[in-house]
Amino acid sequence: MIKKWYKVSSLLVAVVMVLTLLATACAAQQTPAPAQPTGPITINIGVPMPLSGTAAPWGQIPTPLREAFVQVLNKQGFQVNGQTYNLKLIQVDDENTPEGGSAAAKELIESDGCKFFAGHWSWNFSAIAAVTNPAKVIFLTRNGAPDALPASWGGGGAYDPKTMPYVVFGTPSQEEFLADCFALVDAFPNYKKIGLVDSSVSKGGPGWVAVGKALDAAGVRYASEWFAPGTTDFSPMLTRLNQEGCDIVFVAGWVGEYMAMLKQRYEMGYKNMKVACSGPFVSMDIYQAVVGVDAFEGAIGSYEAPWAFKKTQVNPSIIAQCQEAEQIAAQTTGAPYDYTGEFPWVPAHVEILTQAMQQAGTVSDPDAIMKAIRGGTFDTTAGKWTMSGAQTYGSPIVFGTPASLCSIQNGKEVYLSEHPMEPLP
Amino acid sequence: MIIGRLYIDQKSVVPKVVIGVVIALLAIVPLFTTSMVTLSTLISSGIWAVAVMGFILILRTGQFSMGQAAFMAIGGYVSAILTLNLGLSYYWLSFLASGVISGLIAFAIGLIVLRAGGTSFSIITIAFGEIVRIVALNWEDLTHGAAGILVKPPPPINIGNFEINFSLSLVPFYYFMILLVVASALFYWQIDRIRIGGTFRSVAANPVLAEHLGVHLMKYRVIAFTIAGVFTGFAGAYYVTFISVINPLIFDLWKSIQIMMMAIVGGPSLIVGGAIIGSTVLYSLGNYLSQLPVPNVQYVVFGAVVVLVLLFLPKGTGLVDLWGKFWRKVFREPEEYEIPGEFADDEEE
Amino acid sequence: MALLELNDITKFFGKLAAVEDIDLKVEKGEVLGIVGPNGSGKTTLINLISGYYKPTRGDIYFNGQKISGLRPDQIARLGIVRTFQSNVLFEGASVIESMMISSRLQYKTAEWQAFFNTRTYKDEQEKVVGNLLETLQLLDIFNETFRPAAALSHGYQRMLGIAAALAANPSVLMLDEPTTGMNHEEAMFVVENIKKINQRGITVLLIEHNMKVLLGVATRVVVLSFGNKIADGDPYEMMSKPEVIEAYLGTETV
Amino acid sequence: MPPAGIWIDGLVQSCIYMTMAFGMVLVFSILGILNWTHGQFYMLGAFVVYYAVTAAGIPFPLSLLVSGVIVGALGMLVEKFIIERLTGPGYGLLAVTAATMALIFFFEGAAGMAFGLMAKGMATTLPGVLDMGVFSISYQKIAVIIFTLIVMVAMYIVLNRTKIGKAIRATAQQPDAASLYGVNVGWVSLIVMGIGCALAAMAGGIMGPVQSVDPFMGRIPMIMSLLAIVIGGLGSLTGAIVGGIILGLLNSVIAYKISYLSEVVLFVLVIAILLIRPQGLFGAASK
Repeated sequence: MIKKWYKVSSLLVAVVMVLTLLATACAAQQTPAPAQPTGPITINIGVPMPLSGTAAPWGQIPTPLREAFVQVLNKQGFQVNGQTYNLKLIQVDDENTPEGGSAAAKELIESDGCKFFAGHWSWNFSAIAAVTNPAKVIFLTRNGAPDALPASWGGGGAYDPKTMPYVVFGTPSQEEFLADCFALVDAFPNYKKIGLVDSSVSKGGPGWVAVGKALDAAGVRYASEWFAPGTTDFSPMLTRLNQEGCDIVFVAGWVGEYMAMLKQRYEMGYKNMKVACSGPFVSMDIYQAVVGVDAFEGAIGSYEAPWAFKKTQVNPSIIAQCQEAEQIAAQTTGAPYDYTGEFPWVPAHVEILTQAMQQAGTVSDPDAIMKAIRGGTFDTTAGKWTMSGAQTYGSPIVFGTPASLCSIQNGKEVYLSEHPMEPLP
Repeated sequence: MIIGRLYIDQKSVVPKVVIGVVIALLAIVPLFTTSMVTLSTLISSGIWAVAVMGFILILRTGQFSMGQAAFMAIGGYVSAILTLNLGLSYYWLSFLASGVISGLIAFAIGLIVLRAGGTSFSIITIAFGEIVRIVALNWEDLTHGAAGILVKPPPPINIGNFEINFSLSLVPFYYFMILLVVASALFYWQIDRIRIGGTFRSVAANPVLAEHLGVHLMKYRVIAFTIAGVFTGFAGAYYVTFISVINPLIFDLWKSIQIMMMAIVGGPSLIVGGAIIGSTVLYSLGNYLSQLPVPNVQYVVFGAVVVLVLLFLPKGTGLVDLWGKFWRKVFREPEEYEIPGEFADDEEE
Repeated sequence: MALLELNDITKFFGKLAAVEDIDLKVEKGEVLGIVGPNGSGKTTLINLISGYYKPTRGDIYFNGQKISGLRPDQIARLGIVRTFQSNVLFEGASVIESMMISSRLQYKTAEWQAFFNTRTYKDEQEKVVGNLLETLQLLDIFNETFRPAAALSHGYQRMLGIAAALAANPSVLMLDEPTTGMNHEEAMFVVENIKKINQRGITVLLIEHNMKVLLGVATRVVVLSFGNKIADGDPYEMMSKPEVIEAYLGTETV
Repeated sequence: MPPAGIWIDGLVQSCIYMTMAFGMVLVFSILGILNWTHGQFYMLGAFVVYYAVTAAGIPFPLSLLVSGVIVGALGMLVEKFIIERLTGPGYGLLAVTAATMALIFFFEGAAGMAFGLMAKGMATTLPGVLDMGVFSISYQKIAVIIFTLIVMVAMYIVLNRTKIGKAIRATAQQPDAASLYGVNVGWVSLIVMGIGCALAAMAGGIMGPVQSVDPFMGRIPMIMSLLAIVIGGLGSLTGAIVGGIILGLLNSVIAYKISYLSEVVLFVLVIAILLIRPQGLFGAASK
């Protein structure tokens, strides 16, 4: 009898414990208390970024500049309907995986109450968009990630303008790639052949067929190579490109891959082979330490400091903001901050968002804000953009950056050439 | 011998009442909260649990497969490709096909690779997983390469006036996860309980003796591998539907290792309980830690938890055994308390 | 026709012949003792019959069917089951669990019937468990049914090994030195059990080092020395054959 | 016929895989387990060398030794407190396999937290390229080749001429007999683990200037040396050396011939070898 009672009571205790646990879990999910009504109201912007794992540098290195830029903006705040607003970036690790992106997006929307996502850089566009779009969260993504492009362009087809009205689609990487190629040709008119090297991620898709056609039409001499993601040894590839007579190699790869190529072509004695990269240099120090000062000399990369643009016009007040942010970032990191690739990224997204809110006259109605974004023109850190992708991908909202190249001379980035973004035919 | 203790009286560890209460509680979770974070943590844990069960079943035959994530990838790709080509209305057919094809591939692979047992088998399964990943990456026509395939949620199901719509909230996903876990748990539990389960364990516990008692080792290893392949395929198909995309980077070697870790932490001695406890604990922990502002802390804790569980829980039996000990201490009279493993412990200590 | 027939069986390990040109016929229902000093190839012979080793040369026939070259499990399913010299058990299993695992050859129902727990399966299972308990009773280890096998005494573990082999429904049972490490009384207990088994119509192939054990139970004895068969016949006659005595004494004096 | 540059590239890879595989096989032959964390000791070794050179200013060759000692000691700790306990009675092979795999996550995560996830470089150590006309080779790669030669000779001497080396070989062949002859198997395991991890660490250190130093740098050498062991035969020291050479050269040549699918070829090759000859090229046949 006692035993039975003991059993039942213990079971009850267990049940109560589990229920309490669940209740606390639910309570923890409640949204935080609303901000103070007086003074500026803070708007949270979710930034899912790779902060751990192999892709972490892309999320981590630009962080000081991002924060600094928002700090500069918040000095005055921005006005919508007479109310002053401030911005707050909430950066969450998405581990550069779809699961991580999905979990990060849910966390940002629910726990942090984010109504806007910006600055996303990862290979998980579709997983994040699948969370943000039904929740009517406006999601500005930078480059078209491979999975986002329409299937007809060799992508995963995740971005569908009809079913995803709350996604603002960044430039597809193919177009940036093409613009970079043209900028290279502008800079070196006497080149022999360009060796295009891309990760096998985007190998052979229709998008690349279009790139090939555009290059052919422009009369560019080129050879193509693909490598598997995670490759560290590029000697075989460089040997083949050298045998094909390429004197410029253009890599659409990550930091590690680009550094490995720079170093390995130097070690293999192909000193006349120029190596260019589709992205900006993440950090001069790292490149010099890994690649070596000699091998790094002459390296070519994107150069996206707004004040250096020669063909693209940037609003001087925004340039001032950028320069101030760069100084703040240098102070917080204790070293000169040289990653210019951040300027057309989160700062540009933030500019688009705030201006769209002002044009729409609301900060809470996603439909009105999207209406303002669609087809609107915005003054950003990389020039004036009209958000119209009428000619591309069936998307009404595509934005992109100009291709601006620099080369390393005596350890400094020097402006090389520039080519405006043009939609693919 | 491959794992610590193979035989634990299941009834004495997790009584039916507790299973009932747990299922009932899980069934009413959406009444308390429809929080996306909570639900998706539970959904993911449940799906991984199904994969972990497959790993433990293969372990029952004395082999550890380090390519289980590859079967999730195969299941995911089969369902994604079929849905893409046949249309969304064939979702459930594609879902069924994912398990069947994954099982068939497991059967074919098993016939070839299970001839090499032990460490060789583990290494071959690693190689197999990598091959699946690289093939998925390069076979653009079928898999769309690294871009991956977008997986749409299943079409709404109408029962009378009641519509189950997967694209509106996570609750239908949640209930279908419960269905999937319960179905595979019942299957694995029954398999483990009946004659064939004993045969599996005998193959691991003493292959030579088992063979001389008429057990065709290869046959039972292949059967276990195939069953695991089928359910892991289902889990993969459902997982990619849940996260809405499949690409070759989702299911890599590290996911296979993660499956193994979940089995270890949960306890490989109980096929269902161990898998569920292990995946829930590790997945929730990892998910929670990755939201902290300290990058990489999740990997440190993940590794440390596994090592600590192995070191400090008796003979690597995992959390489920700890729970079993607690349960027996509280609810059972000493004279009823007689499970085989205890004696073995006494002998050794 | 003999039940089990070995024709010119030879097994080489490298260049060393473990058994060489052995001819052997086992008749139905007999208890055949195979005796010989250590290293004379007794266990190799069992390993060859049970399929653990493949013979280098020669064939083995069972009921007229060639079994050399088959896998151990196929041979076991034909009805030739062996025990092992050391206490080989299923680690962690209790006595009844070991027996249940070993009894799988007794079932005729398919696995799916077990999975759905059908009536035929239940009936059959009841019958099989009855058989198992009866076997345990026969070998006097019934009282240990629910104990972990590892917790049994040495003698009981050997008995369990025999019981497990019996559970596999053999028509020929091969026992590999079942009395090692036992005193005289225990050994006699084993001998009694072997007699009981034989009375059920099971042919027994008994490998022994100890001649005295064989005297009580074997109907015929084969003596091996250095891989060769040196004598074959009635156990009591064997004792007086000079070559047998030499084989034994020769090894013992070395 | 691939050009000289490809062979040099393959040779450098061979050297590293060989050193790594040698340590792994040494551990396997004594402890009977595969140390899945081997690649992470490689990574830790590279970090130790990096900080020894940049922060402490120790000369590069000396810092290689320092990293060998420090990481070797770490390996010994792992052996003493984790592997030894998990190979005791009652534990299966799974326990220790899982533990060493969990340590992969642990060490990578810890290195990420402690040293940051950014790649670090030591390109200033031994800069320059030796231009031979037909081909050119960097001094860093020459250093890798010389280092491997020294290590291999040193290991040969240690295993054949010293008392501890003889004890190791005796234990590898006959663990039970070795303990009868007064060899302390526990000590031998500890020392072997130390040597194996020190080799991995020094390999990581010597590769630091060639590649970049980051928490995930150990993954590819780990998988590759594992495949090298499998090709050569588990437990065979010769097999590890030959397997490493084959794999490094093959990897380079196949990558030159067919580019991005080279990994598939390697994995298929390994599977084929395991199925046709499960004991590997130099492994002792069982049964």
